[in-house]
Amino acid sequence: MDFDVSEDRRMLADSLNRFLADRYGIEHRNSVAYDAPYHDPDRWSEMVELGVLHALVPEEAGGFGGTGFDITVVFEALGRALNPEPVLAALISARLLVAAGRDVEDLVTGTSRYAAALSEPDAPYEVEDIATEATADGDGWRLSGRKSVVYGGHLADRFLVSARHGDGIGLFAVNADAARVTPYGMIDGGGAAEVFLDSAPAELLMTDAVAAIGDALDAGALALCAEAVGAMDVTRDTLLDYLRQRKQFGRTIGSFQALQHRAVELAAEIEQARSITILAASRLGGDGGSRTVSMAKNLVGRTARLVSEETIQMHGGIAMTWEYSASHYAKRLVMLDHQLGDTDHHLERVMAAYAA
Amino acid sequence: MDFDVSEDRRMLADSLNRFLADRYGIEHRNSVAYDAPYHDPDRWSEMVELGVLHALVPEEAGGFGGTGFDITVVFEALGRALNPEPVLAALISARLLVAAGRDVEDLVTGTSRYAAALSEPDAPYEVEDIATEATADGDGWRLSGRKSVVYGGHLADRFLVSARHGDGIGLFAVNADAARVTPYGMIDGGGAAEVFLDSAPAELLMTDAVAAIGDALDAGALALCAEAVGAMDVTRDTLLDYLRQRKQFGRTIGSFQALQHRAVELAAEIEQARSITILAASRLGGDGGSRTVSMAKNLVGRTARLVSEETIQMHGGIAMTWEYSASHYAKRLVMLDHQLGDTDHHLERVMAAYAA
Amino acid sequence: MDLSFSPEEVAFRDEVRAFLRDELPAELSDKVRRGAELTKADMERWHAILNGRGWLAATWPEEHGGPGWSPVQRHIFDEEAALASAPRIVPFGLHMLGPVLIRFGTEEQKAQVLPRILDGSDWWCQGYSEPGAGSDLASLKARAVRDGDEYVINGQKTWTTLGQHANKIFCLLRTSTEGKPQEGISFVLVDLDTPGIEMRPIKLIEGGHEVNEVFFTDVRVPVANLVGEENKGWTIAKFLLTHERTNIAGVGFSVQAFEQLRALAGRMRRNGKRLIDNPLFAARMAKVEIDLEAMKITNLRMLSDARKNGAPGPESSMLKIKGTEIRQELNDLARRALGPAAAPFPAEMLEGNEALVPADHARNAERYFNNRKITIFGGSNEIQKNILTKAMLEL
Amino acid sequence: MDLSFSPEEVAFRDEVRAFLRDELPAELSDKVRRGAELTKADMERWHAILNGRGWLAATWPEEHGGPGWSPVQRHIFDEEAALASAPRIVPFGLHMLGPVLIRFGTEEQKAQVLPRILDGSDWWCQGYSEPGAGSDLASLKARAVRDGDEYVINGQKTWTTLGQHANKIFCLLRTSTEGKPQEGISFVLVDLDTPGIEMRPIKLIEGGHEVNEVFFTDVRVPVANLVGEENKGWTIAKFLLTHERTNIAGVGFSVQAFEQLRALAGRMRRNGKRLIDNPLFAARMAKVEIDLEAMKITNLRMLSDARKNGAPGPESSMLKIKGTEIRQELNDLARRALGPAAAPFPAEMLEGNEALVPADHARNAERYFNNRKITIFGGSNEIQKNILTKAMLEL
Repeated sequence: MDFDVSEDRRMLADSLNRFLADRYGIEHRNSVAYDAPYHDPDRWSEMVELGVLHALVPEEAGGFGGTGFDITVVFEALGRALNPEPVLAALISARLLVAAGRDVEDLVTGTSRYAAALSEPDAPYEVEDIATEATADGDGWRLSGRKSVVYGGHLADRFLVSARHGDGIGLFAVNADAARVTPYGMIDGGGAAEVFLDSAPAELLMTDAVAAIGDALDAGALALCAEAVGAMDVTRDTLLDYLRQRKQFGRTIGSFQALQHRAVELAAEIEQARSITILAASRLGGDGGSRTVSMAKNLVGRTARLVSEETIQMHGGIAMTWEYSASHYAKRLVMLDHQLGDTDHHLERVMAAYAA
Repeated sequence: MDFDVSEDRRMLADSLNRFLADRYGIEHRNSVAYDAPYHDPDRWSEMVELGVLHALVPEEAGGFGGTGFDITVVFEALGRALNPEPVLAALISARLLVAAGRDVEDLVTGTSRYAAALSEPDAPYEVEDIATEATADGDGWRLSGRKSVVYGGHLADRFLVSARHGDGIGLFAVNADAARVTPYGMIDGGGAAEVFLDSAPAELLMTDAVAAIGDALDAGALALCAEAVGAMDVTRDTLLDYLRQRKQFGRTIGSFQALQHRAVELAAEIEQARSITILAASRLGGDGGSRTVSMAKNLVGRTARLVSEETIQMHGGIAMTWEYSASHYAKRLVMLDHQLGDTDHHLERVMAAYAA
Repeated sequence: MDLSFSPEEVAFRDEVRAFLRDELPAELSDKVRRGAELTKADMERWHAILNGRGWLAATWPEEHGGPGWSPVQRHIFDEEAALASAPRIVPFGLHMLGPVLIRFGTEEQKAQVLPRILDGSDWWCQGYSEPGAGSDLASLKARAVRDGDEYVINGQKTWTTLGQHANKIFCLLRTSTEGKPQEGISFVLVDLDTPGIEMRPIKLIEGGHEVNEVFFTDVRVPVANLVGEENKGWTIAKFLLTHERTNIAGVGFSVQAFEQLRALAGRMRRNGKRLIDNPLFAARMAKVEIDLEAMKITNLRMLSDARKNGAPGPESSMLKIKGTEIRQELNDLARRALGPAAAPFPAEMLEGNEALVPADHARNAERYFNNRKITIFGGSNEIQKNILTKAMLEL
Repeated sequence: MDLSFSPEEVAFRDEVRAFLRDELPAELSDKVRRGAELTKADMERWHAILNGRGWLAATWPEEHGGPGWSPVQRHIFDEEAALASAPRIVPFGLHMLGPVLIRFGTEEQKAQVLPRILDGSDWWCQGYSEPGAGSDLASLKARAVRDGDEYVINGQKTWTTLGQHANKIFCLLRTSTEGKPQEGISFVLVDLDTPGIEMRPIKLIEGGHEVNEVFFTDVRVPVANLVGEENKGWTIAKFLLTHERTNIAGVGFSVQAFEQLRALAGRMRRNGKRLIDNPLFAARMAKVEIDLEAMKITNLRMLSDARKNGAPGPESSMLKIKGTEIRQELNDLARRALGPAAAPFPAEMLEGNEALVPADHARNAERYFNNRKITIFGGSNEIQKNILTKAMLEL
């Protein structure tokens, strides 16, 4: 048993953390995150050069990572810096493309930008219960339907779209210019898009894509857990600093026992969230991997809400302001639960094992 | 709008509280509650003379009460004193007998003792999903089945038993000597019994008893809520006294802010529990009465557990001991949730309205 | 024990309902339902309508232009107004300064200030908190130094809600540094047109502009603007904190939020079913519905006590704590119910051709974040717990 | 990062499993599974079996008769023992006094005391708490006054677990009233046969006899029974509180409790379905299963840190807090699962002709109440939070 991060991964984490601290600090982050196009092309290129995307793809597909721990190392760093760039879209897309036997060279080098368009208004977290329809059209296919809140969709050249055909759920590729794309910014920063498909020409990548989509969403959910752990560590440190420094009633507020106990409870829960994320990373793609990812997404979702709400409350008014960085961490920590399945969605996946 | 208790009810409450304080104090209570027959016949007669049972029955049936507020006044007093006598069995039985058009004179005067035998091992809280079967036998009926944890069953002369017949769920009366009755004591004091019916001769009271049983159980659940409110008031006062007096680290433990905040949260929740019990009492038997009782039983169940656990924790070791009265209140407050439907059972009844 | 309204109260409720049906402009109630931002003109319009009916200053005695309502009538009005999605009353002049002047002001101050609050001539805002004095108001530093028959004010105030609309501000200012910190504080009225005042917006977590900072540099106001005695402003501050405020439990807001949540959960879908049919979500909804039903009664019980005993006790702290917890839980559930659609910025969701969610739900995430304030502002819930502790443990 | 056990660790786990399969008497594991009370003879029997294998004193170094296990090996043993429903080790001699003597005792004390702990000749109990000194141990009053080469002991100790089985007690006693309260405390070994000692049972909330009060009246013990220096007992007390205790998170207990809960919820019925198919109940189970899965890793992470950094830090407080919360939640769910059948006194349920519930579940309500102690004893969770506060806020 060994809880140390491997040397390679530690080096990646160090250089990524350094890059983000130096070149993508919170002020720059906020200026990018809340204004169209919610993206800094130069910094993004630098991140790609650092190997952020290569780390998410296995060697045999041209990357140098792709395991659970590769994903968590990258996303923990992104979470610490609250980075708004579309790395999650790249992770999920790469995983889908590799499963479909496609080349991901253009993706990992940043030449093409993909976004996975899976979620729908009436099926926000579901893989199979979707309405988008695929119809064969000569050699190709045409898709009709609406994909909702597609993260990274505001920047994508190409969408990977799930749709039902006669025999189940398939995965298709659609060029961005074949769809009507309405981009928008998010309350917690970064961008996404609505994708309207009206008989859009599409290329079939996989006929039965349920397992591949499930695996890609597991990887995505794990990434979100790691992102949250990174953001929670920073948030806790901000809170503890504030408790040490802020004075009210002639004492530091950290000397009030009611706040002390709440702060240490919060810190203990963050350690639990870190632990379950480590476990999920170790099992990703293996036995019980999917259920463990759901465990992690549930516990992280619960903890992130607690950390967000308690951090604002214990700060008082200051953390309610845009100017104070903790407010942006708090938003991200809450809104993470709206991506790729919320705490209830994942709890139900964990409960499913009891029905047997 | 008027939140004052009426003069009549206040007088009953005063005399009952005084009687219980003087003649049924905690030491006497413990000596009765934990040893067979879990009953003090003399004190019981005095309670009956005070009008405890009359207050539970409407005038037209020979009592002088029977409304929601009559029930809460009596049971709040019983809860304050942690009284182990089978008043709840009398309430539910009286309500069933009145619904069946039977005379309750012998019940309210204490001449006969009834217990409602409704719960079963595989249907602990359910009215309809029962296994006990009734078969017609000449003019009468015979019942076979097992009724489980029948409160007051250790003392009953006669059982009111629910059983399925060809056309639904009926209510039957069975003499105690026609059943095999295994009495036992309860972890929170008082007694109950297993009732085994092996082709036991029975009298049919109602052919379709579902509504009447539902109403009687509503009355019973309301009574338990009021009992809990009484017990919680005493428990909170015990806790606050302890916080004021107990010293550790050279200060009263009530001066520690972490405990202060928990104590006031607990007090606020008790007020909420009192409020919902008042609301349920006002609606008992009327529009939305059943759903409101379920709201009350759920909230009281949640609160009672909180009060019990927090009281023990904030006391430390002393409230873990048999000798200290709060430990007995804590047990009763938790075990109340095991009677007549637990918090989940009642929450599901509240949720049922959303399905419409 | 009788939980029903008296015939007079029922009649009053019907009167309020009829008034709201007839007089509340649909443009305003639509905005409230959607959680959209109300303009200054919107708020002034609603105040004027209420003032026309004599119902604007619910907490004032009749001789000063109040309606002379009992606490139960006030409760009925608040609940009906919330159910009808009426705008809330801007409280600074009406529920805060008004009662203060009625209790502590000179006859001249009452005569000058109160009518202008009613008719909308003045919009008051509050200068209490400072960057270094939030929960601990007694440590405030902004000072007023006497110079002849003027005070010279220097310092900074913050969290001044809707200050951008105001032309007047009432302030707590330090007039003495001797004795206990509470002892040197005075309550002073200031005209925002006075030279030396600068108001700057504070952008809040969700992006809105609701509160402000106010900077005072050598601002001169007449000594006649002092309310009560010099150095006795703490008494007024405490009066305001424990004063029986209308609707501290926010029951009306919560009732409205619950109805909206129920509609939303009946519309959103998960796994091919309505969200409201999902047992985990429905269980949370049911729990908060139960808490809210209990809160309604707790609120009425405490109103009833207040009617009998005069001053409200520490119970108002209990109402604040539980009431805000319930509101925040409702905001949380509405946010969750939206799923991914909660995340896009509302303006962008609504302005696109296809709305992601119905307009009246678009702002649920915004509202969730904005309403984190309700457990912080106006005496944080921690401060309320300290107040309750003092009362309950007789410390 | 590698969460799997090394080949050596896997081999060790297999060895432990085989040992438990072959050597753990079924009568003992049955009792543990049922939550039945173990007799003194039961506990001694299991100690003797472990001692025969050299595995009894898991925390002792090899030279004193310990197995020389790494923290991970200890963890493996604890988890396997819990899964096999082995009795727990009585900790007072083995996990508390033993390590204290090894660290602070004289050679003579070690030679005299340690072998008798291993072979079961002595049963030690603990004299720490007093009626007026629970969480605040430093305020203890029971005193030892030097008289020649004897101490004369007077006072009272309480919460002495399993004292009814013991023939020896180690005590914290006041030997000086000068300086800070912590400074005048000494750690002294006492033979319970010494005249002047009376032990009285304390009946606990659920009716069991597990703890005792001990009264000392002019009890004379040799000064040679002092461990460490006079007036330096506080160092030893702190050593014990923060000493890396085996299994402070109680993961093994929780794993066992979860498996029992799962079986129970698969058997109990509500509304014609298995309780485990009820979404509200299943959701609670799933949450605690998740918390427990996380706890296992947290425990291993902190063991791994401890292996690297030597002394365990405040993390052991975290393990205590979360570990006990999880255990109590499991106890709560098992109690709820039983429904009305939880309420009859277990002895009566089992002795009747027809059991209400399977024997291994009868004691769930009892266990729930009894286990309220785990967040109180051994440094209450509040004390643990104070310890964590000091470490995290660097106070």
